[in-house]
Amino acid sequence: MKLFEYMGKEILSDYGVRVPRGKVASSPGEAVKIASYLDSPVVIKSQILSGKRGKGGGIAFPSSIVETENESARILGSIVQGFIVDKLLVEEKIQIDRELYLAITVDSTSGKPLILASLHGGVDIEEVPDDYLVRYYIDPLIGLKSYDAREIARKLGLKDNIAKEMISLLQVLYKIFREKDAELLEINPLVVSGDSLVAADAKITIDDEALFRHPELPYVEEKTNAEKRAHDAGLSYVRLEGDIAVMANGAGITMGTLDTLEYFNGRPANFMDAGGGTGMAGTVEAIKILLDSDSKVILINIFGGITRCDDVANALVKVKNEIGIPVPVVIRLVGTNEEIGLKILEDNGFTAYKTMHEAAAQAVAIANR
Amino acid sequence: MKLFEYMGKEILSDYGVRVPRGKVASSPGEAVKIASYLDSPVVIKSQILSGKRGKGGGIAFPSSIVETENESARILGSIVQGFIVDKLLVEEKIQIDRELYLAITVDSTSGKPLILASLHGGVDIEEVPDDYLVRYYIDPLIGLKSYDAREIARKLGLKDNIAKEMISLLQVLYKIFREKDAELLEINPLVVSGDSLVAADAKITIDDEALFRHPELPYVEEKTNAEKRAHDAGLSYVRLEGDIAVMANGAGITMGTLDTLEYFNGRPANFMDAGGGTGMAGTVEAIKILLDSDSKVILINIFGGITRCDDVANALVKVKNEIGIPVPVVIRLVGTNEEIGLKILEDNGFTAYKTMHEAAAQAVAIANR
Amino acid sequence: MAILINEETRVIVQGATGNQGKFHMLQMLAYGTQIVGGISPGKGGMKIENIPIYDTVLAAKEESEIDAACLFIPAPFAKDAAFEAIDAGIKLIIIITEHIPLNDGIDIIAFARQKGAKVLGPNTFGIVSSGKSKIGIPPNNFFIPGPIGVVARSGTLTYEIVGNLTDNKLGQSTVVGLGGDRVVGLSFVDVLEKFEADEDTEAIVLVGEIGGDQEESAANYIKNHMTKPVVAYIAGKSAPPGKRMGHAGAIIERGKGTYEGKVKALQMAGVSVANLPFEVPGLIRKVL
Amino acid sequence: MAILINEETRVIVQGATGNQGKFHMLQMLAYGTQIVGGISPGKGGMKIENIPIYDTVLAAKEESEIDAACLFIPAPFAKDAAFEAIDAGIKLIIIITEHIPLNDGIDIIAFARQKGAKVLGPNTFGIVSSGKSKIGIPPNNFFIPGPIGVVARSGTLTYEIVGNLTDNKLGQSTVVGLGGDRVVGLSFVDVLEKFEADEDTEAIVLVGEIGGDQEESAANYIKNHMTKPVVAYIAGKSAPPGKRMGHAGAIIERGKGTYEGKVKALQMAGVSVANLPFEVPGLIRKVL
Repeated sequence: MKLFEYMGKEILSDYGVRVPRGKVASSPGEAVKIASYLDSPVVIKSQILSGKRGKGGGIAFPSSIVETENESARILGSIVQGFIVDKLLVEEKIQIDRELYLAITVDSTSGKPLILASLHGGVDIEEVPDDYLVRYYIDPLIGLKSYDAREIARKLGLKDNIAKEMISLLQVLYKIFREKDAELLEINPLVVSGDSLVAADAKITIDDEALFRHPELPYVEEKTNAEKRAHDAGLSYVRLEGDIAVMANGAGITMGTLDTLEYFNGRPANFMDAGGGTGMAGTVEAIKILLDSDSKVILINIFGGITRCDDVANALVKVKNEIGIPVPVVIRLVGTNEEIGLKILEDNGFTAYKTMHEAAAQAVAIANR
Repeated sequence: MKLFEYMGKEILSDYGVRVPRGKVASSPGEAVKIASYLDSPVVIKSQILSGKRGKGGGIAFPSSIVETENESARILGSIVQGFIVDKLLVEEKIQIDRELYLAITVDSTSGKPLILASLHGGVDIEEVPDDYLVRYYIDPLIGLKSYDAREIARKLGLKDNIAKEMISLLQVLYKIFREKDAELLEINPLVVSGDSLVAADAKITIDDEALFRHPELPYVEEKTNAEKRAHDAGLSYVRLEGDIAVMANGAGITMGTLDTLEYFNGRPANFMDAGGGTGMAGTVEAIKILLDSDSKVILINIFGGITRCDDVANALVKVKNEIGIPVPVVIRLVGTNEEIGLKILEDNGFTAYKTMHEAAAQAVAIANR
Repeated sequence: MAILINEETRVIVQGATGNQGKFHMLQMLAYGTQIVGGISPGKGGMKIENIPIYDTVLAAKEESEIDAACLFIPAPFAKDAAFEAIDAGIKLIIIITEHIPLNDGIDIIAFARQKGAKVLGPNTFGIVSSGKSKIGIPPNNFFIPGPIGVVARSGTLTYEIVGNLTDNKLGQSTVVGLGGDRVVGLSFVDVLEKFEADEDTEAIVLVGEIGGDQEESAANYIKNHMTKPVVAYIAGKSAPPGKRMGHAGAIIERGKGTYEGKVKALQMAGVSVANLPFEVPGLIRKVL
Repeated sequence: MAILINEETRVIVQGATGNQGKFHMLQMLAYGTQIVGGISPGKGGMKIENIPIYDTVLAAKEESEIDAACLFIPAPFAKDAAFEAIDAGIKLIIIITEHIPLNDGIDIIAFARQKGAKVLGPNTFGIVSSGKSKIGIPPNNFFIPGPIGVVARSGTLTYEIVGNLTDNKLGQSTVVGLGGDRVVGLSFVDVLEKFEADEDTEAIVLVGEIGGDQEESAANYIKNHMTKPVVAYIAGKSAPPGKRMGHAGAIIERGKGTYEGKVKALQMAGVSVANLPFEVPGLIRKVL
């Protein structure tokens, strides 16, 4: 779950990290009030779940209260990087002596938390040459100790007070990273402002699987309606751009099914993993979500292990009887309780294929008719 | 630093451990007030830094408010196990179905925290046969996990709700043990009261070396005046019962000096380790403390490594000139700057021995004169 | 022979009295796996079809040696259970549980490394040494003994491919699931190493997917250290960047972990890469 | 030969710019110890008598191999510094610092075990391989090379005994201080094992004290595994129970760790126990 910048900064601030003074506004009036209260030149930043807001016109540096009002009015309701802006962060403009980069993430290869730091911040980290990037791995069972922080500060070449600030900051950020179950905690730019380090931006992504133990965090809904419905039913759903609705049981085989469709020049409308132990009810919901996508054909690819073929067949029949299925359905159904499932399908006017590629080829043929 | 029972229970209670309702009283009037407020049969317990208060008459079970007042008056100011009682803990009398024993300490041999638990509590743990005592070591870098707690509960043979209570309790107690830097956390008895576990007593000893990071803890002064003075000067002092005041530099050699005195049938008046890098000022203070003990002779045994012999000699001369030294001083002085030290002593009318056993024998001879 | 487990491997099931745990424990038993106990706190003393249930892993250890633990523990408690098994000295931990928080996953893997234990998962289907032992959730009837080693990141896709192999009379020595989470225990390289050394394995099928760099590392290892032929299938060719495809690891981020990159690396290492799952048996026939 | 350290041991000093650290670092240098650097956060780049000072242990490691670290770090920060040295892969850690909190001490020892590092201390005087290398704080002029191994819990008492040995022309192969804290790294047994294997050591002096059960374990080890003669002196015969004698470990609690118990155990193991420190050389002469 991605957090908005203002939420991220609130967490940082709670842990004692220096951030620019500021507040979130939902209207030009509120923005003006905050700017007046701050009594300093301000920055207005659109709050969307994406970077590169500057290029999209989502950041403004008004030089007066009138401009603050005008710019807020312009940005609120506008579309930046594909997102409608409904909130602004209004904060003091800080002195920028240098822009650093700092992030904590998890490195899949080593299975360890990884600190990424650079003296060259402010740009996309992908653009920073490897020589300017410090990578430092943390033993998760020991944590980031002050000597780790000292080593990172040394590798960056920081000195004196800024080194000290960095050493404290790293320890606090790692604490946040672990305590809040973040997957990514990125501060870019981390601004050298006089003798201090100030987090001028904050990008925090919380591990979805750990949300259950963070009732204190705000909830940010990023899913579409269909994704939400799927999630609630224990399914994994991603909308794509084609016209063949797909359902399979397992992430790998679902990907494989999409690949097979593309191999036959078909265009999948979605990724839908109806999981391992989804059962009847989940499968019914999965099919209903597929129906809502206005595709030309539905492809169901089941290799039943935990999933029982009769459950899938029954679910299909249930949906057909309840709300009707207006598009052709191509089914591949093998595995646990295969015979029972096939019998149910046959009794209800469906035919099934034995293999995945035959079924995929048939679905493409129908879609391209 | 030992904590009084009521302080220990306050900490337990802060962490959510169940303790009997109660409060501390310094007068019979306060005790009566607390008893009335509790509105239940009460126990009155003298607050001293020692166990076995029952045998010493330090615990009472009054059956009325009048008795509460009388018993409080009797115990307050009385001497229990050698301590003058100036505080009472007045608490509700709880239902006792069974008395367990539970302690966390550090095992020197393994270097690990050690849980000691028994179904046979209420008595001195030394009296519990080994077969009835569960010992369980904790990896300090991992901590006590719930599976550790489950295993301890299983080994104790606890079932159902009491097992669950024990599993939660162990995790909380370990947390307290580490977070408060305890050396010993002992609950004896831990009372099975219906479906609950209640800490009917609490003995917590905080690691003296870790006190600097616990400003939140109450301070309990257990040292005598001389011990306090020594501690403040960076010395380590223990009062003993003999008539030969002793000072040496290092814990081991100080013990060795006392042993040597006893070998020659002398009786040391104290243990005084004037440390490694104590310096002049500390040595002056050490000698002054020795003078206050009204011994028949002072034995100073210095094998100078970090300690400089001239510092010791100068300290002795300083004390002599400032306040006078009314008893004979026997000195053994070798090591760093030995010649300078010996010269100073000679110039000021002291003679020094080359070896520890000669000096010890001479000190004994003087004391037994 | 087989890798990691065989007919003598003694297994406990953690979370043995839950629906999933109980069902699959009995399935494993039916397959022939040596199940020496189930762990279920508070249920110690009961039996499930003659399998003794214990409160703790150490309680089970008092009565039998244990070589492997299989976890069906709900995600919030899985870390504690995995630590319990590792701390008790069990050297192979198979974590079926999905949706374990990432922090818990990395702690488990780190603790296992410290104690010298191997982990499959989290979010693995498990491991099968055909005809000898099964630890995990694959259906019992898919596998036939034979010379093909299979190592994969995801479950049903593996069944699909194993099913194809079996239909083509290509039996499997051992089928290993690494797990679909972003951080897992054993890697392709760890398992390839064992297949290379296993005298009953003649060729290997690697079932990968987009995301991470495990397949790239595997390609590097194959190129430099393997003599046995490897056939691969990589899922996710059609997945758009930035979209997580069900598995926590299956995502193309910042241009890394792409299908093309993986396939290229594998091909450079001499691996035949199948376009579609059903092509795998044919490619295996060619290299055998 | 010698045990644990010799003339080739490369040493860093942590806390090299403090009073104590600087003084003793130069003393070690004067003794002939290979000091390859000092660590002092924020002081990296300076030099003390040609010894380079680094901000971190890893910075020092970039320029030299390091075999041992000697800590003069104030107690509140000692745990972090010890972890730094251990984490950097240094295999011998000598912690001079006194008054380290017990919790920090046990964490250090546990981390060292995990990483395969040996620890002397906390609260040790250090270690001297006579004429070869000294790591720690004993005065430079006490030691002469020879066949006697010395292992001890406390400092000045050891100097007293080593002084007696030297006065009697009984030189020392290595003198090892275990440390006076309640929990320390190496034990008597660990060191006795090394002396038994060291061809330059012919007899061993064990300097123990009341408290704990290290001397009892040593007695057990000597009885079952040692061929070389051992002479012991145990301090604290006159100490009353329940009183801590300066060292955190030196306390008789609940009837355990008494002088009598230790002496009896050692004597049963064939160890000659001196009544007074000055008797040690005579006893050594008898067994040599």
